[in-house]
Amino acid sequence: MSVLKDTATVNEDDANLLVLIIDTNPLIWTRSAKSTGLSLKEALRHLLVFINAHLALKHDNEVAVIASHVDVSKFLFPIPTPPRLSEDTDQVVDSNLYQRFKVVNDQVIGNMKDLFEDITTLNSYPDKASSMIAGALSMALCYINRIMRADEIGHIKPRILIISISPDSPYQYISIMNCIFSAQKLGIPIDVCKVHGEDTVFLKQAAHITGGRYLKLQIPQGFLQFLMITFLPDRFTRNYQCLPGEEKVDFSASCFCHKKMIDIGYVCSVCLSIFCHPLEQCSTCRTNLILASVNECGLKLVNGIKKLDKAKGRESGGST
Amino acid sequence: MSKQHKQAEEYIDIDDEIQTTAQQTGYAWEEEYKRSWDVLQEDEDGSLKRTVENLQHRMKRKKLFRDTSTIRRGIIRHIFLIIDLSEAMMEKDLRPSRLELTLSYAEQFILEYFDQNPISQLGIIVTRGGIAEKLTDLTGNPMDNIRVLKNKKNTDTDGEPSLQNSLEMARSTLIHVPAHGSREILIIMGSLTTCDPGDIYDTIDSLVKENIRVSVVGLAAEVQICKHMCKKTKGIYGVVLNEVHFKDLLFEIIPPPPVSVAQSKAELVIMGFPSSVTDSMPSLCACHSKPTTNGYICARCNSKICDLPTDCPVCELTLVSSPHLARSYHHLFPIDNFVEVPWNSAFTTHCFSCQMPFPNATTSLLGTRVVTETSGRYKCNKCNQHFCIDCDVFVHEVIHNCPGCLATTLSIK
Amino acid sequence: MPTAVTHFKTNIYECLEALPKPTLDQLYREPATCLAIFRLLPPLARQLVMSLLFTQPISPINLTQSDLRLWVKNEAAALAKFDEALDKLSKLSIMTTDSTGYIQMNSSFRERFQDCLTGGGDHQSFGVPCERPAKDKPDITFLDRHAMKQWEEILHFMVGTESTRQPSAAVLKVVTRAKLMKEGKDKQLMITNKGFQFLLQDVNTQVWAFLIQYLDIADELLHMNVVEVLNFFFMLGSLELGMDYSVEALTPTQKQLLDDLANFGLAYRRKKGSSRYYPTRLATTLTSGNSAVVSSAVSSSTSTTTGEDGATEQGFIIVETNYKLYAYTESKLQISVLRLFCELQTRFANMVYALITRDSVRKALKHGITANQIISYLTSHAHPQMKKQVPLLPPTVVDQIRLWEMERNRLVATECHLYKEFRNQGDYEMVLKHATNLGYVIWSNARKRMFSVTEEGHEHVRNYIKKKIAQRKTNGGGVGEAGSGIGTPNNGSPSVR
Amino acid sequence: MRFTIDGLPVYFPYDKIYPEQYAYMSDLKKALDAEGHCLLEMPSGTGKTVSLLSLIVAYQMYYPEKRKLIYCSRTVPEIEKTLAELQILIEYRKSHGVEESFLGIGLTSRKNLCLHPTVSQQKWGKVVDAKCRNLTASWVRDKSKVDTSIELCNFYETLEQYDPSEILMDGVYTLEDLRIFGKEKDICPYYLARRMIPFANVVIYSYHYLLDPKVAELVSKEMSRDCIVVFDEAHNIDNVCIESLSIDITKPNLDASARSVAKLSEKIDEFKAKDSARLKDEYTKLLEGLKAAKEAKDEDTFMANPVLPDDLLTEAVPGNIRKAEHFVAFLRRFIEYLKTRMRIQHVVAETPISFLQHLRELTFIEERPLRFCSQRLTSLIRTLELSDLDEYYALHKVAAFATLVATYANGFLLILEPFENETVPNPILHYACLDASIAIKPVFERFKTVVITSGTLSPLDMYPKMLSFQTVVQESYSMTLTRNCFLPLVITRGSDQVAISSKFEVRNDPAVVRNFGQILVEFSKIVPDGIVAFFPSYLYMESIVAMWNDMGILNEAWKHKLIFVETPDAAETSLALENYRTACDNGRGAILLSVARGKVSEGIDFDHNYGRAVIMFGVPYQYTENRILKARLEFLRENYRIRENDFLTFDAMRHAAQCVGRVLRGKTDYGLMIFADKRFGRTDKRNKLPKWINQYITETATNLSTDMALVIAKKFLRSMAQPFDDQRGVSLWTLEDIVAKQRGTAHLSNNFGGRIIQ
Repeated sequence: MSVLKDTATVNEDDANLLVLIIDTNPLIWTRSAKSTGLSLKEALRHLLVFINAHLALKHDNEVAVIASHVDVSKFLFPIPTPPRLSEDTDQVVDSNLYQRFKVVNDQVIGNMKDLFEDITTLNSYPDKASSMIAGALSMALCYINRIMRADEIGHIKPRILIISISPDSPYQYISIMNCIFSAQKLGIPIDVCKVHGEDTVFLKQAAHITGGRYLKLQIPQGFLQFLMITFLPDRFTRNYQCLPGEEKVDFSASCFCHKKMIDIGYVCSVCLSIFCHPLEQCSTCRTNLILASVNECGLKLVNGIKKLDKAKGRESGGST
Repeated sequence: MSKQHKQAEEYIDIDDEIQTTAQQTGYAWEEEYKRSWDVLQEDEDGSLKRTVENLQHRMKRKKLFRDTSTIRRGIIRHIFLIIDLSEAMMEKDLRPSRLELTLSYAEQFILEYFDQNPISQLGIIVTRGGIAEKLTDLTGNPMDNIRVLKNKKNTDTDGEPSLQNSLEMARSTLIHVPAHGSREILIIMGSLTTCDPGDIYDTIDSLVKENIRVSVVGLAAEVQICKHMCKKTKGIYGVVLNEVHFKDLLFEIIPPPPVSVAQSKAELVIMGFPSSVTDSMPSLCACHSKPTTNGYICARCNSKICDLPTDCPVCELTLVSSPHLARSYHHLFPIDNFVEVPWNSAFTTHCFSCQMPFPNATTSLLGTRVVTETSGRYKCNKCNQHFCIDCDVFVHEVIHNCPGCLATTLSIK
Repeated sequence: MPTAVTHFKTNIYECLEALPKPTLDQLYREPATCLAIFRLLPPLARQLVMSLLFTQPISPINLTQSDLRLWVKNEAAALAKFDEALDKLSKLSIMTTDSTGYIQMNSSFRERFQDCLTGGGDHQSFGVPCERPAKDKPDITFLDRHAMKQWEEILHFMVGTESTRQPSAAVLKVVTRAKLMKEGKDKQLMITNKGFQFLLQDVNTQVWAFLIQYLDIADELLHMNVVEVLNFFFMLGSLELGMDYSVEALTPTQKQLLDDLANFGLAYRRKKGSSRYYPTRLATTLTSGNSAVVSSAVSSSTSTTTGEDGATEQGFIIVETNYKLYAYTESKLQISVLRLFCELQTRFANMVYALITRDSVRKALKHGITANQIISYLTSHAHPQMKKQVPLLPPTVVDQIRLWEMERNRLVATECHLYKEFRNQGDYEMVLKHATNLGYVIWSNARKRMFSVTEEGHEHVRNYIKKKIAQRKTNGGGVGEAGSGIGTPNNGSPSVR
Repeated sequence: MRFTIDGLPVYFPYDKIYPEQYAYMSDLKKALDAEGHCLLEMPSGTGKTVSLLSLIVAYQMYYPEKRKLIYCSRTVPEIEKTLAELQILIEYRKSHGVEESFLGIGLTSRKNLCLHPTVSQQKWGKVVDAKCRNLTASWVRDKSKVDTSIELCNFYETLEQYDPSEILMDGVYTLEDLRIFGKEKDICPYYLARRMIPFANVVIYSYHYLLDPKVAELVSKEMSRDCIVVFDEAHNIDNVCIESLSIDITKPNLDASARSVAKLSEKIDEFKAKDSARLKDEYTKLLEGLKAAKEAKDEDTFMANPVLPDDLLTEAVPGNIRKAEHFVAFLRRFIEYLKTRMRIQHVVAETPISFLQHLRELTFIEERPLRFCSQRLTSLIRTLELSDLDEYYALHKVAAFATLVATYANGFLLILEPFENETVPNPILHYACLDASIAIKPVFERFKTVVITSGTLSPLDMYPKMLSFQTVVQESYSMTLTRNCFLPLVITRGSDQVAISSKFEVRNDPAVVRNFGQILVEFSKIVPDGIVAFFPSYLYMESIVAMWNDMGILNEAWKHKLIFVETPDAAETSLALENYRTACDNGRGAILLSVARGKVSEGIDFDHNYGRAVIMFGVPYQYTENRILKARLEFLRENYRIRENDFLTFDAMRHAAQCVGRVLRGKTDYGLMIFADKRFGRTDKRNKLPKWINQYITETATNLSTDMALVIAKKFLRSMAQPFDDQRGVSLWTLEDIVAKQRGTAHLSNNFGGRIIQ
């Protein structure tokens, strides 16, 4: 029973709900800080302004912030039990800052702080520890779902913005895809701002399928400016504004065995896993496969399978 | 009384979603009256709020339960949609009329079907005046099917339907589909009779032999032959109560059916993942031979196709795009049902995924705790996170991810 | 609701646009004001501002209007929007094209607005809270009640509900000045048609209209600084409901202002000259310009039964296709407003049942209330239950109300002159023919031998007749005396077109 | 499952039980304890038989005096079914380690059991009997000892070898089993069964073996007093009783009997010539009275005396018919008399008394000799060692008539109708029994406990009145359902608001007929598969169907379903039924037009898709112009104070109930019950319906027009089509439920039981 309110047509005085997913993978951030000079702290400053800008656009604009951290993703704002702000920050009201901005900013910063506190204590990530983008997306969708069923007249128009730095983690492929499709179903555009590192295929597809924007940050200093121009416009204005050049998305699949791009592949009819070579047992679902036409299967793909088994273990753990 | 009430009760429109589709439930005075108040009872502070909530909870939950065991499912499906176009379809007992409703639902069905089973195929057969007529052959393209249904002269009614003829027609095509694909027939039947040339039982037997699975949605009442047929072929047989129920029944068919290992043997299917092209000059496409500027190029024979998924008209290679495959993954790795959290272990203050605050047992002095038998918390057994009912439903119906499991791998280790 | 909002916007626009550029510059010194004004802009304009706001730090880019145009799609609709946006911006002198054709953002606006977003600077434009927490701090519902009590008093006074005490001088000044009421006979203040229309607006719009009027008098009579006044308004708009703010931080004018506003119900002070004040919902929602919140306040404050959660519920009116109207309200005011255009049938504890009839609507129309106003009133106060359905109001009712309005305009009176008592058919027809050729004839009746001509035609026709008579005189014919009804405008017969 | 009903351990062959079954059992137990008769109405398809059996068997096995169970059922298939049930039960008991010797057999006519190559080929039951007797009669066998040319039935012969007690070992034998067993061992199943009766714990056979005195005397006489007698499907028992004692004599009968009398006399003459000794010795025997005359094997007593007043058996045969030739003359005279009576041209109805009176005056035939007529005939025929007895059938009929008329002064009536339906001259002499209680009286007197049970016995108090007996338990059980799986609808007027009724005045009014037709058509549209429609009588059905045909209603109905019609001819009907069934199976759908009181309405079940709806067109009243019926009504009024109307309605409604009851067999089944007549709307009619039907007739459903009914019906069919959750707890009890129940009412039932015991 998905709340399929008409999210397609937007009009001028709709409120906008922006769910901001910040990929806070510390390793990569430090890496990016080294290479581009844009540290997480810096970026966060820009992001806060960006959030304020979003709130400023309309009195009834809403925002939610989710941190997609390493091996955990959690809400930074809003959180049902506002933390002990009153002690550490001097006073509840600051005469120099618009109250709504203040609330958001304080909470985000506060939560970000203790997020790092309690994670960095156990500072032993495996290298390939990836940020839980899929989880963050799922939470975002749930949250949006809640908000949308709350307002009956379909007044709130949601959208998602992902600030992404870490590369794709193949283990999240399925779950991310699920998220993308449900977002598409609900008509929620997913914007992706790639701050650092090479393009992520998954998120590119996400943006493409959901009609969002995928853009790579060119000038790290101009982060805020970049945000303002490309990701601030709400869905109404986007109807009139022309986007910065939309680039082509390739749908060529990558095989499960070697993760290499292929244009003709062998698909297991049971679990639909894609292989670049015919093999007699599907490494994903362990069913014996027959392929009348092809009969050559080299030794070389055995190790490929081995690799995938591990992968599979993780994947099914993560996605089912 | 009792049962009928239950029936009514399930369709009391306390659920907003149902209410928004109100125009389907017809005029108030046409509905036979529902004694919804029998279901409700006040709590001691005299409000119905709680009871209604409970009711909603139960209804929402009810929709969920399904087997989440990761059994094999016929992901690659071949289904024939047989639509009865007999005079019985002109009945008005489903607003606006059986026929119109059926057509509109059929359209939605087709779209949803291809959305959920992207690399499957579907064909349409209509039966009227005692004969069967194939509107479309099995095709992977939803639009073709829908276009056919839109055509008025394809959908005018006449005489009686013929089950046997249409079944035979479907069968004759389905027996040729590759072994790895499921073979299914879905019949939307308004008439209570069928006029058949021969003994339909033979047909049914042969269907069973070909392991073709027949499901029927009856619009009027339970017909023995259909029941028998569905039972034999392991299909689903449902009779609609009202418009909403009709849709539910129809959409039950959409998730791919579980298949026994024997039934369809696994195969490696060669598929092409064509790259999209946008030419400056329009060129003819291979499928409709219409001039188009952008399309896809078959990975094997370089012929140009308008849209995916489809079979390459030239080299008959199955052409899909990787997201298409991904669409049906969630059927393969469904997430377990969440379990209800009893009050005594309901410590969490808010829903993990949507931050919705939970009803609090302690604060409610008014006996909330007594009134709501549910704690409103539902737990994922893998990650032990608590979710609210809405998320529970949403997660299982739409996302097919457990946010908890995905968001906290730590808890798994 | 949209109608209401735009209505309000145009109002505030008008007065803002009216202001001279220096005044605006002064205004832009206050971040709060910047924010408020910014929110009044059309979406595209807002986007433009945002996009350009932070350009400076990287590189001072110079953009011409045509450069900017590249941002929008090359479609008529888009471009139109774009131009409108730019126009508005320049009107408010937020962005102006300088001599070189480059577009410049008002520097003070830029800085202040940046401060506003980044929270920099020390301008205290978002109200200075009291450091000492207040004892027995009034809760929000109380504030709502207070606000509504004050505000409704004014309205009650206007509709002339008995047992409403004379409101403050300021109020009187405003209402008279705004021609919401005028002195009828025996010096009694009578509500005017404008007043009726005013009543039909949602509260937020009313407040603004009121304030803007107040602004004028503030300017002229009380000699206040417009900038300060406006700043104060906008600041109020940015305050938090339920917080207490200190009076000390205010300028003397603003202090003075505060008293009046307290009268209007925009702010609450425990007693005159208390050191702290509480903005009410009326104030805090000023800039949000959405009536829902306020009217929710109405319902929550008026209906004693619904407590906190009452604030969520919005409108209270249900209209059925059979012209029946159910209003879930107890406030005398709402009821008397309803009475403007429908016949009250029965009144229950928390609900009023009324009929929308031809007569009732005509009555309203006579008061100069337009059909659209009625409809928009019904729309904006519709019960949430109704909000679910599309179209929100039953079309039959809407159309009928419109029809009733139209049917009043069937008759058009035109001044004219009647010609009658021609001697013979011949004369009659001759003159008539002449007149018709010239297209002066409005109405004619051959049997009665009379016709009427338009004002301007009169002169001409009369001369013509005179001439004819003269001719007759000369060739000694029977005198055809055309007794021209010497047209007093009164006997001008209204002729149906 | 195994549970105890106050103290009695009961094995129930299923692990679920319906509450009403439980109630039924406990009531039955009370009745048995109290050793009194009982009258139990239990909805069809709620496992009446099994609960009955399982309780009684439990009872037999538990208590020392192993009370034999005599289970009377109506038709052979039913007997077969019951036996099967019994088998299951016994299997179950065995599987639960109950050691007990148990024998259950069924008995039916030779026709159904005979194995003899030639004899079994015969069509007619009578002929089979006769042929069989030719092979098995004692004297034939004696003769065969002398000359071997005479053929015997070797099945019977082999049976003779055995000692009856140890032919059959324990177990339950269905009729089919018997035949198989017979085939293996070359034993005649029929006689085997009869031999076994004394040893069997449970005997299952048809009513007649108990009610029809002619047969009863052979089969059931050595049944001990404490037998438990059960009449299943007993809603028509009164009619059975009456038929068993009524005799119709036609002209042909008389002629035939005249001929056989002649034959008799010839025989006698030639016997005189051969050896008069036999006659002599018979004569002397007769002197000592019939007792002595009856030492011969019971197989020989091929026709029993219709009455068994014991005094007859003791006293001696009156003199004037002792001598064979006298007796023959006597008969001849009597027959002649009857012939003369037949000649009259107008209808005569007279009491036996006046008949005898008149008889005496004309022919000086006394009452007493008449009474011995059939006895005497029997013994004579035996002495003469006649074979091919079927020829003497007519004669025996007359004899029986003579005996009856002489024996029973009241409760009977003689009606002589010279014309068949007022025109065709075909004189018939009805000797009509008006009092059902006469035939069943001996049963009630002989046996301690008689259980009368059926799906439709309402109103319950009617039966004790008619059959004049006392009940200790008299109960009607409602049907507990999780979903009310049948929907009774009373349609009182057509869509055009014209009241519909089969009342005589309006029954042929086109408006009514059209409305009836409309009901048929409309329902044929919305009801899937099978519809059964019942009419009050063949005549009415014919006329209506004809009119429908003219109105084009039949064609209309044809569009949706095939139409079949029941005819008086059994063969035709069964053919129609067969086709009807197939049509219901293959989705074509069909309508069966049939008649209340007809074969269809009594015997056949229309479960599941074979009957989704039963339409009762009109109230099935009997044809009141029938003289016999009139007479009976009168009799009932005078002797039992049952007003004509009450009886007629009662009779009509029980048949209506029977008809609609066809639709529902078991709780998984469902169907519509449509009463199309405005008179059904009246409470006095509805109250006569069985409780389990009545309880589901809602007030709204008692006065519907066709279209309203349609709406409700549609809704019903839709909701019934839904998969329905199991009925546990509500209408299906597990052992726990029972225990719970018992605990709930423990104290109550105990002291109740106690009261009954003492």
